[in-house]
Amino acid sequence: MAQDQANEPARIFDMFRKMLLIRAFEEAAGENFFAGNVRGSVHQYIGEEAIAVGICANLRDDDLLTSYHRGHGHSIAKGADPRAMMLELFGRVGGTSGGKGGSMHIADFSVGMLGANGVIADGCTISVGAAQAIKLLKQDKIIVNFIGDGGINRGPFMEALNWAKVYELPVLFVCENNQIAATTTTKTVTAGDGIAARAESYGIPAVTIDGNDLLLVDRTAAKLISEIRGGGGPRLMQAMTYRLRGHFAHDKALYRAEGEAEAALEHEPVRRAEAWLLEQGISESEITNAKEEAEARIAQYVEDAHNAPWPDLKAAFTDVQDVGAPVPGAGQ
Amino acid sequence: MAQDQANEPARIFDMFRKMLLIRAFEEAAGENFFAGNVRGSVHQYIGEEAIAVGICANLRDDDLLTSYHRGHGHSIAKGADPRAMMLELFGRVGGTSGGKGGSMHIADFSVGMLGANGVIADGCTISVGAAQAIKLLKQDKIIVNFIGDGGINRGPFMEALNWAKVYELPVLFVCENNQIAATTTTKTVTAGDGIAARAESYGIPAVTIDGNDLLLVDRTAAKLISEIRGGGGPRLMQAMTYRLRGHFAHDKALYRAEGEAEAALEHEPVRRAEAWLLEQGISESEITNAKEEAEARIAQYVEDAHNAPWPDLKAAFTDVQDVGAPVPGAGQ
Amino acid sequence: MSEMTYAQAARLGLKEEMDRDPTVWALGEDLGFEGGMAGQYKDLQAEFGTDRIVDTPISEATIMGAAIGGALAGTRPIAEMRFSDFAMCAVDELVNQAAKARYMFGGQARVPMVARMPIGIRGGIAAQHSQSPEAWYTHVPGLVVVTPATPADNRGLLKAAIRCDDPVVYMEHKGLWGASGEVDEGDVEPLPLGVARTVCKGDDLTIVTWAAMVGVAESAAMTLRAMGISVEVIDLRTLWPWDKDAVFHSVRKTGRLLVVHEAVQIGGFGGEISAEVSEHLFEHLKGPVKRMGGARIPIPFSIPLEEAYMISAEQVAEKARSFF
Amino acid sequence: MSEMTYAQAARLGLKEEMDRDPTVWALGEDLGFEGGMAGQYKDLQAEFGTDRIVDTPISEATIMGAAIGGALAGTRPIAEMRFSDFAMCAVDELVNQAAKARYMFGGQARVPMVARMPIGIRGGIAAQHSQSPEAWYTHVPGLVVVTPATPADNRGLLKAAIRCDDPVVYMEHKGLWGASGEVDEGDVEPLPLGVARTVCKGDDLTIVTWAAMVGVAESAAMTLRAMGISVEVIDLRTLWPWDKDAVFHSVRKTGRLLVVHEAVQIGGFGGEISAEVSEHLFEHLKGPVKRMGGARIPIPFSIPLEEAYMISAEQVAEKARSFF
Ligand SMILES: Cc1ncc(C[n+]2csc(CCOP(=O)(O)OP(=O)(O)O)c2C)c(N)n1
Ligand SMILES: Cc1ncc(C[n+]2csc(CCOP(=O)(O)OP(=O)(O)O)c2C)c(N)n1
Ligand SMILES: [Mg+2]
Ligand SMILES: [Mg+2]
Repeated sequence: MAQDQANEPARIFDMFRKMLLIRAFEEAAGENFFAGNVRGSVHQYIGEEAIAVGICANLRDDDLLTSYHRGHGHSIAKGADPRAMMLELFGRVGGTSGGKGGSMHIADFSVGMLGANGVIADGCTISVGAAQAIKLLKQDKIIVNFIGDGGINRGPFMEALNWAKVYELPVLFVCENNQIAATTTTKTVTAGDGIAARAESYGIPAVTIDGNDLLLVDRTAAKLISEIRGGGGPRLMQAMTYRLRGHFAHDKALYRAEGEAEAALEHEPVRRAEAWLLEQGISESEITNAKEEAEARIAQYVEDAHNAPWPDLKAAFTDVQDVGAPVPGAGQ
Repeated sequence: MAQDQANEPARIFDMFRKMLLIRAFEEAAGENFFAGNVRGSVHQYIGEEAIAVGICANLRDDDLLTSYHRGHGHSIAKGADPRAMMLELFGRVGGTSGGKGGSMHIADFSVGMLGANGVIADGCTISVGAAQAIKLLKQDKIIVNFIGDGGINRGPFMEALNWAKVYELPVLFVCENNQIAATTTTKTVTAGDGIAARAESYGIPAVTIDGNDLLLVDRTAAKLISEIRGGGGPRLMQAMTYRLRGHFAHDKALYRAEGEAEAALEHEPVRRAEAWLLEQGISESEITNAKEEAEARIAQYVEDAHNAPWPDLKAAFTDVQDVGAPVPGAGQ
Repeated sequence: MSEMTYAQAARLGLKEEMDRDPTVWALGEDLGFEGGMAGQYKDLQAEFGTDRIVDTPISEATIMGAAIGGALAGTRPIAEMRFSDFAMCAVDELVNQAAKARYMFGGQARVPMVARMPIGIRGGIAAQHSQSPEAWYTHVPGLVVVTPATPADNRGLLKAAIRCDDPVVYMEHKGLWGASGEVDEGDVEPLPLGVARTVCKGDDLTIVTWAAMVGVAESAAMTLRAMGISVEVIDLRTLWPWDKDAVFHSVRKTGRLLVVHEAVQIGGFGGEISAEVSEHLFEHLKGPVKRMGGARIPIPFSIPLEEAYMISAEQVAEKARSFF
Repeated sequence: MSEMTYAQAARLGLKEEMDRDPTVWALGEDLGFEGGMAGQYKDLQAEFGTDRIVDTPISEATIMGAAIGGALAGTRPIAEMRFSDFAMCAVDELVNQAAKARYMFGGQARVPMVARMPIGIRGGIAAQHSQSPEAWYTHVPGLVVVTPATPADNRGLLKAAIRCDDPVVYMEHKGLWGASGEVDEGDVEPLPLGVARTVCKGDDLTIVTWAAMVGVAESAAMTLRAMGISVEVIDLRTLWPWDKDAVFHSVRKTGRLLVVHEAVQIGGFGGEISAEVSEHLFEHLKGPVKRMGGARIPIPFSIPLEEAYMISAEQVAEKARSFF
């Protein structure tokens, strides 16, 4: 693990707790997907937690964030309430969207989390526009846009890179490169030297780092974010990582070479952060407690979700639009 | 002008004649636009002729080409019949599209000219697909896709670059960089070092040349096209040029610095090719004859267009689709 | 009152809203020097600066996406698409993001933006620059759809669209840019969205229409009046929501309805109006609701062919006479 | 005859056409290993190679654009969009290029391609993965629109779509992937496009529908039969062209028409059918044509809310009874 003066163990331990919370959330989301309690799809962030946590540790509450389909981790890291998120996955009252959005549309505007997204790369163009609003409103916020390595091949993302640089917008693009897009090894459909080279061709400074190294993500994010906040324009971070699970909860990832996922466990971010904390003198029992605490919290939220009421059918007709209020259909 | 052994004066003189034909066509198109004989819009290629001609001189008849809104020059260079094109601009029977397409939809499939296009960058994605068909059909054709410097900022073009390289397709992308998009100086909306750098970030070899130098375009095209035909995958040529007229015929280009267009005349391709030919011993009178011949041909086509019949109204209802044949509307 | 064109009136409305609310801004290609295709943005960049009248790269998806982001982050952007045809490059952003954000996020977000995308034929600009896809957006929950027909409406409705907290698809008709009319500069309030305008009153037949067809219907009505047929012409102004009260009220009176639009008839919004009226006013109808729309063909380039696509006042009058 | 699912039948039809014609190929995301969202492409890459079952980058605009180029250059591509929602990322290519190329180029070009884009609700996939925008494409000159409802049709119509020289928007319903039915493997000819299927005969009421609503209507018809109401259910199969003869014939007999679709009712294709029938069969109608479609809301995630959006056989039966 990368070492740094600023990385006091206590601070890192807090981040580690966030990672544990994300991990526990994702495990529970997957289990409840299989149990039929969570419908639709669930894209787990397991194995990538250090990126969201390391970056969001360097954000202010009023900074903004946009995500993609694998958005639970980013939401929790930015400060969204995991209880409300779990209720959302269950489609219940009290969910972040009152049950109307589900896993792929988790959002918490109160902490600047402007939404996961079911359409790849659409968060990118939204982000540059939000950054223009930030400038227009003379705020000193920044916005972080997360995208997968498969998503970088969509045109709107490439347009957004150009756009961000043209207007020198306060955007941090973070490409979470887990090297796969659904069942496709992204190298096979990505020409050239990848996203860092592409970003640089737009004049956007880009760095590629080990995204499973919490301290390194933290330190790199601190630097990039301060550059952006200082008016330096957009930056791109490519964080190399590995998706420990299938594309979504019901994908067994049989397209992977045997042993690949097992081997990757060695480099997974929770284990590595844990090792570092132990080296710093955090005790085994403190770590065990933290894990148990995260799991207990999430277990409680799952129980809460089970007990939460289903939305009233009337809820289907609110939040559509003010003008031309929703017209019921034949189902009502 | 660049010099080369292969550039025999006779061959270059033939190319020069094509340039003159394009120039005469475009002048006539503009005049007839002002006279109200040509409707819609006319984007003149005046000042950029060396690019289309230099490239198409290195293409076979069965090679393919796609263009954009400024497509007259590409069409003539690829061998489309300028008479049929003029009839098309006039909207008459005998036009390349029987009057149904007009200036922005000039096409001549018999010579592999798959169409100008009214939507920027859409020719790019079409081109990579045509190249996939070429591969599937085991042909050894190639396809050339022309695009403007403003067009490079549309996502589909960037997707197409990636795509062409991923499948190592036989595509030559040609960015005609006239430094302006409608009224906007493209530098102001284009981040980074421009299209050559971007192409390289996708692993596509790219060259930037003086597109007003006919011999250089010819020589560079010969090299790139033989590389592509040899299975080398896609290439990109950025040809620097200057749009001598307004964006379209009715644009006076008042947004330009005073004297800019006048100064550019010195570097314009017809004049330069002419100077080279004179140096090579072609006589003034041969050149004058060539000019007069081009003008006379085009004048004849204009006259033909005036005299050609208007399409029968029934033509509006053909060529729509076989299944679910067109349904007349209230206008019929 | 002063006389101005449809385009000038839009510019006036935009300027008033930009003066009034510093969070209003516009983004699109060539807004600065060109001032928009018809001068709808003329000189506004000089007045409001390049951060509020933003000249963009040719990146329609991002023009639309950025407007959405700008709206989510507390401003009121106007995404200028130049042609509704080009807006098809940004349909995903408009339909999957702008229209749904508020709902998907359970009311946490609002997307107060205007997607400005002119429709219609304007003399030889052919298949890719002449479409009228307004029906599509009426079918998309979350969107408001506005189609102004007069200079006064193009000011008043644009102001309403800008102030609206929902995403508004604002469809000027390119053929009307140069049309002039009276605009009351003193009356600075926006027009209400969803309220039709009765262009002329009548008792025998109701014609419902919008955009460039309003003038055509109006002149057909004049012809018909001379023949003793009294026609009520209703300009819907907004297609979503459409003013069902006004239309139903009129059809209850006349018992006859003709819907006229320039867009392709098949799958056009005329079908919606016809179906609603037929289902709910069946007993009041003296004959079937009829529609007049465009042929199901791409718009041809050649002027006589293009004219063959268009609907004339004579044809409207003839169709109207078929009711009697 | 053998029993297979809707997805398997589509795979069979595709394989047959790929065997028959070496210029048929498909392109999209995850077609190789995944074999498509429901196995519609399963193992075909192993059989036909990576040049004919092409795994692509996540670049919808180029998937569609490349299919167009491939078609213009002499092949028959199938552009797999996974969801009609994602196809919105490629609406420009489909509408401005595929649909218009033949026309704009005066008949020089043909675009024999299939734009495959499943529609419909499938249990909690929410607003961006559940839409049914088929009405849009009926409004676009140049396009054919196909909506298969059974396994046999999903083979026969896909084959027809692949052989069609026009661009076909092919909209499987995601909710039907797993539905099984009899498929006659011996009968390898495509089904005709534009010909409806009479699901059951009846004299009192005609129900016109398509895709997943066919089964719903069929079961409503059974309920109604038990009540003494004899319902004719027509599965349109193709929305453009739609089989007006079959529908008109049926309505002339029954005098009553109910159109049912899962898509949002406002601006849906039901309006087109209603308007045509009302205008041309007014004298034959015993009452107004009625429509049943979805609410004008984004599709909600939570299962009970999603269910509230959907139309049940009971609701169809109830609406049908309102005719009598
Ligand atoms: C525009 C669009 N195309 C396709 C999809 C379907 N899809 C969902 S996730 C995914 C793979 C994404 O890979 P990547 O961007 O690397 O993110 P990861 O899942 O690896 O985190 C695909 C193709 C989509 N949601 N949106
Ligand atoms: C998708 C799309 N957006 C916008 C336009 C309008 N438009 C036509 S030409 C043009 C400028 C193009 O500039 P460039 O690509 O540099 O080509 P040039 O005209 O200089 O040859 C614009 C914005 C269009 N035709 N298509
Ligand atoms: Mg990935
Ligand atoms: Mg240019």
